[in-house]
Amino acid sequence: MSSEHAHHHPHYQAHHFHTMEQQNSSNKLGMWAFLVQELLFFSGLFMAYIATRYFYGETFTEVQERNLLSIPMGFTNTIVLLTSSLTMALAVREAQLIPTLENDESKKHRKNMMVLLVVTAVLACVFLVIKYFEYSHKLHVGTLPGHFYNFAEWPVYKDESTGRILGAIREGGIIDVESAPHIFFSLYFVMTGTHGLHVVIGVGVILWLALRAKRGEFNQENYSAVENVGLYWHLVDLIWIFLFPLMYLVQ
Amino acid sequence: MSSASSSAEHSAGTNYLNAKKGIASWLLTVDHKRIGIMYMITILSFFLIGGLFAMLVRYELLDAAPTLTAKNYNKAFTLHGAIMVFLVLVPAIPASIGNFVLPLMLGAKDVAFPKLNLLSFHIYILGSLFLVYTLAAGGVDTGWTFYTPYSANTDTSVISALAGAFILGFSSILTGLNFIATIHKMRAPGMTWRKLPLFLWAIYATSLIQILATPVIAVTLVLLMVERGLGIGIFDPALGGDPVLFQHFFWFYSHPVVYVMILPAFGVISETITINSRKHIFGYMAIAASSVAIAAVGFIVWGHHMFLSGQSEALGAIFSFITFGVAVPTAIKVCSWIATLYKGSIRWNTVMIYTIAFLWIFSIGGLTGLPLATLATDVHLHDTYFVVAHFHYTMMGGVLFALIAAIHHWWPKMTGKMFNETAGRIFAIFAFISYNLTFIPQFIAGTRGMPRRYHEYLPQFQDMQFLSSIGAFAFGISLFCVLGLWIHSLLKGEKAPQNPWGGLTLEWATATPPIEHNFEEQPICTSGPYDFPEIDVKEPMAAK
Amino acid sequence: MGHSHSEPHVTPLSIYYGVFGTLIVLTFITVGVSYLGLPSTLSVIVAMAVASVKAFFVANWFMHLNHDSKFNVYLFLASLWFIGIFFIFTTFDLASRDSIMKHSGTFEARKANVEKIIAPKDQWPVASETASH
Amino acid sequence: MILFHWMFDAVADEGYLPKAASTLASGVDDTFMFIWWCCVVFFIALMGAMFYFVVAYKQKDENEKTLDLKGHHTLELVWSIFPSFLLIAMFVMGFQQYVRSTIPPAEALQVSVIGKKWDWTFAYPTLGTFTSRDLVVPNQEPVRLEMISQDVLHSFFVPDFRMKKDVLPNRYTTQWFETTEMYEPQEGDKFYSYKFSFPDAEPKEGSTDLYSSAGQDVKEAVASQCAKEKKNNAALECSTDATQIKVGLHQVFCTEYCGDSHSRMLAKVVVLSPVDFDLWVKSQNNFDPDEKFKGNVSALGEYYAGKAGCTACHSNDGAVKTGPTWKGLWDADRKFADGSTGKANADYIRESILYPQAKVVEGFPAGGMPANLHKAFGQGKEEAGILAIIEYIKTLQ
Repeated sequence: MSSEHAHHHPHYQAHHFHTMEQQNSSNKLGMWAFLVQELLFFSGLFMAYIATRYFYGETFTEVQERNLLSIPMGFTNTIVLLTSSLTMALAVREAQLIPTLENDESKKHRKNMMVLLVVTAVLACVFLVIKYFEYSHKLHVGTLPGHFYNFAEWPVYKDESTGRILGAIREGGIIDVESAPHIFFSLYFVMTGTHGLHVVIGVGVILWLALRAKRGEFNQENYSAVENVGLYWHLVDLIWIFLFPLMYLVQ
Repeated sequence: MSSASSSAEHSAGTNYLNAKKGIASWLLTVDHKRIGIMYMITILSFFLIGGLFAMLVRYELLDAAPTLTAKNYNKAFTLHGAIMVFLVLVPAIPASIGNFVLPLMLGAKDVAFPKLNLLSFHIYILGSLFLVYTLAAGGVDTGWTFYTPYSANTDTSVISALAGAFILGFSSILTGLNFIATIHKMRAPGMTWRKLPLFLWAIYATSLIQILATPVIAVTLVLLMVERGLGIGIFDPALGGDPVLFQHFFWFYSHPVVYVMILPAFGVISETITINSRKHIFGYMAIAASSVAIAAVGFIVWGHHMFLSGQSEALGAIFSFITFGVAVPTAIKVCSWIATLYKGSIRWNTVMIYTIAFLWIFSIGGLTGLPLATLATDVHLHDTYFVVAHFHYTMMGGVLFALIAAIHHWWPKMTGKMFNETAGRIFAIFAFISYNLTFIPQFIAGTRGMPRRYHEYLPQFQDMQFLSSIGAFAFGISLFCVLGLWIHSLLKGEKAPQNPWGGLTLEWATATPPIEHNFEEQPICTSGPYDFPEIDVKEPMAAK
Repeated sequence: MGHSHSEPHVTPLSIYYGVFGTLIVLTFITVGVSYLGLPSTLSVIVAMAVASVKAFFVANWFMHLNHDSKFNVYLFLASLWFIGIFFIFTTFDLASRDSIMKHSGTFEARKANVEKIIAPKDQWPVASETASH
Repeated sequence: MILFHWMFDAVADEGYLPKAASTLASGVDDTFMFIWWCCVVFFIALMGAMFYFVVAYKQKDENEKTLDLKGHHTLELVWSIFPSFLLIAMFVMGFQQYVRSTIPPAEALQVSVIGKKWDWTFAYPTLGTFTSRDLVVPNQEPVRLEMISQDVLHSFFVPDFRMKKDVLPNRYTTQWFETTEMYEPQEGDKFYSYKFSFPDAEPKEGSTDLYSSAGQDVKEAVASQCAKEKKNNAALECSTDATQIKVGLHQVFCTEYCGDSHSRMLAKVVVLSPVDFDLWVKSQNNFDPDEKFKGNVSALGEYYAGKAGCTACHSNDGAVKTGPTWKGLWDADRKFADGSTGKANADYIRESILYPQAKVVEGFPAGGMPANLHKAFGQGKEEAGILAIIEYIKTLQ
């Protein structure tokens, strides 16, 4: 990274970097540092999950028995997200193949990359649409977070005078303090909601990449934007890989 | 240390301050030096606001009988805490001094991501606006710790405060990852990790904590906001949540964050103590390593804030044991600094006085941590004024005196002006004495069992609280004197030479004030940061 | 630090498709297992094991950690390490809270709250409709 | 550094820590003093070296030579290893004391502590159905506290016993202590207030406001019970004169921030000799306020006001606490949060006791007052208690 041997500075190289290699590796390092904080952020949600599971383990089993979350929808979403991850990876690969000096080959690869990016964005939208159907169904039956939970088949007892929720109501009006569906659905909405938000942001940046590619940007020595968005997108996928079984599958 | 110094003179005309004109050229600059200056001004003004709340609190406690209403007092100490922690102490040294000095020390043109750097400043401003709004909206009375269930149910404007802290967290995260990338990728040729100035080692350790711990407080605050909004019942026992779980979430960040505050201070002291005793730092690797060690161990001691919170007694014992582990690297640092003075040529200038003051204050802060880390004695001292005094000695005293030392140290480089040495020394001593007068009585009051966050107290604590308040007012005045010193220097100060203290780190190798892109040509790092010419290398007793 | 014009390492397509295939298969496995109705803990262990394998595949090939600079790998592992600390210590607390002090159990107090409370009839659970989806 | 001198003095004459009044305290104090002196020694050593170097090696001329010293491994090892031994010693001492304080003796007397904004209530499930507003305990017998909060986090702190523990809303927490002596702080005591409440909360003459009297009510209860007992057992070792009854008094603080009146969430520990304690228990079990305050309804009302905890939030002297003061309340015009107005007549006061949220006075927090406080008056005494309180309020003009 020394500046002794002078060489041309391409327009996309920032003034404070000596070489593209330095710029790209810095960008990638910065992105990984960002992914680290993303992981730690989600770890809080997973810790909340562990704690709730520790206190109200029965509830999670009961949710499965009552089949309150649609496994088919969750499964489809998983497949969709994995596929989008593949297309994203392939898009990055295409970017890596674009030669620095413009020619037919560079155009070809850039076009492939754009297509793959758009496909990724579309798949992400499919994921969101399916999520929308899941949410609206829960809104309909009333399996909502905390105070708003009002699911008739599995009601919880609210103490009007103090606003406390004491536990689920069993047959004969017995109150079961160790059953807390309202907290389960708090977790469900907070975790999938946060993840969904990341998907929405992902769609945005991926389309932004496609736009830049259309403007003829990116080549094999200047593709760290694509690579970093790729990393981000894979992380979103990574989170879902854990979220899906924890929410939809385990007893 | 560098070959670039020759080039300093002929560019003396233009520098980063006068290169561009107009307010926009500041608010939209990507120049790390200007961003650092803007951070410093904002942080100092918020320190003023937080300080005013502190004065309000001390005024209330002058006398046992209440003058403010309970609610106003509770809001005062909450805002004092929240502003000081989230707006002042966390960004104090990394964002202001760090931003200005780090690339210069590395011999780089800028940080790795200049735009991101500006963005994190704007995020900081946005977050601070939320806290200002909280002020306008009647304040918040939860204490800066936001413990549930109180914070989930009180009728003050908690949400805006939480949102503010949440946003500020991201400012700190982005600064952290920016510095990590910069230190890894932008070091000048020849600057190996072993030639890295210790200030940068400290900033490096700090940045690691920032990206690893801050996201957890972010998610905690989000969950708490949702708790208030939807009543999700994860932290609120009324809905089946667990308040102790919240404390785990909170302290997993909020203990490491005290190292985000203090580690850069350590770094500053390592620089000022060597440069003013014209001597190589004692045990370079030990100090560098202990920074990283403190950062790492600091992550597994958070439970010592919760010995009495109803967490598992067994876990409390484990946390207590690990906590003592942090004492060792800290002791190593202090001993090494003092050993650095041995047979040096020590200047008695303003910066050095602040450095000595720091060592005194931090030693007290560190040592009083021991009875708090010990289970049985913490049972008695927890949540009393002993704790208040302890964390003011470490967090506030340590950080503030190091920050002032750093500002004086790099003042000529930042402004191109010198300040009045005599006045500087007098104010330094004034600040030091009044500071101790403020907090030593609190140790005594606390040991006698005065709980914290009391807006009125029993007669037997009267004398200690009175002394403390007097000290606090004096300390406030002394800080205004320091501010006056700086303003005077800006208006009347004589022009600063390129390298007033004879420093060897690269920031002294460029013009004063630095030019826009820091260096005329890429400096090459040839020797270590502390190989001062005065060192008599033929001296028989050498290293090891 | 290679030369500035060094071509990036391009992973062959076959590997991407191979990884993708594995991920899909593993997804089928984990869903399949959930229909076996394993006991609670076991089902969690299996699900997490499968998920971890999938995560490894994604991180190693899709995220190119296998050809990335060492420090990025360390960063990734460090994040996992600290998440581990967070989880282990906190869970240890949850699990060992009422082990020393009698009566500090999680539910006694809440049970005491609901003693003698009988929910009014109109709040009792209604008969389940057929499958909710 | 006069202050430091002062601190050492304080240590010398045992005033630096509060009185050690429980069996656990002495052990804790030893640990504390061990750590304290370690700190003092290290501090003096470090600062001494620092100041010596700073003075001895003050720069004399610009380019004087300095020692070429990059480090010294043995030295570094010494100051890394040596302190660790002391640290481990500290941990072990602290841990032993902590274990002792954590595991209560099986035979300990069980007392339930109920914390709520902003006062403490103590119940004696094994001795009867009565509750007390101060923690009355027998001397030199282990007492186990089972603590629960009704609203937010509180923390039960008795400095003289070196004990403290958070009080949670969703779980019982437990701590225990055993007193060593009966110590009643007197006026002029060096580090103690003989007052157990705030300067503006002085008890009125002959007040039965349990909140601020220095155990007076307990002494009276014991004395009167003693008189009763002596009738059929003259040999009983007890005094019928309240002033002759010896008690120990210790301050209780709340140390977990819990809102507006956090600093007023105080109580006392009243230590009685085992004999007197039994008498007190008897007096509480068959305590009949109607008999005690025969013919003085307003005094009865004041008693109920203390028992139900009204006085924690409503002053009787015009001071504004969490709730409106009762001074001059009777028949006054009230302005409510919803803009409506009304007169403070009997109906209004009764409604405010039964349904506090029905009419909230302007400028005071809604939901600040718990409902059904009249239950505290005792079975079948609710209405009588309300009437008594109304009479009491009438007298506060």
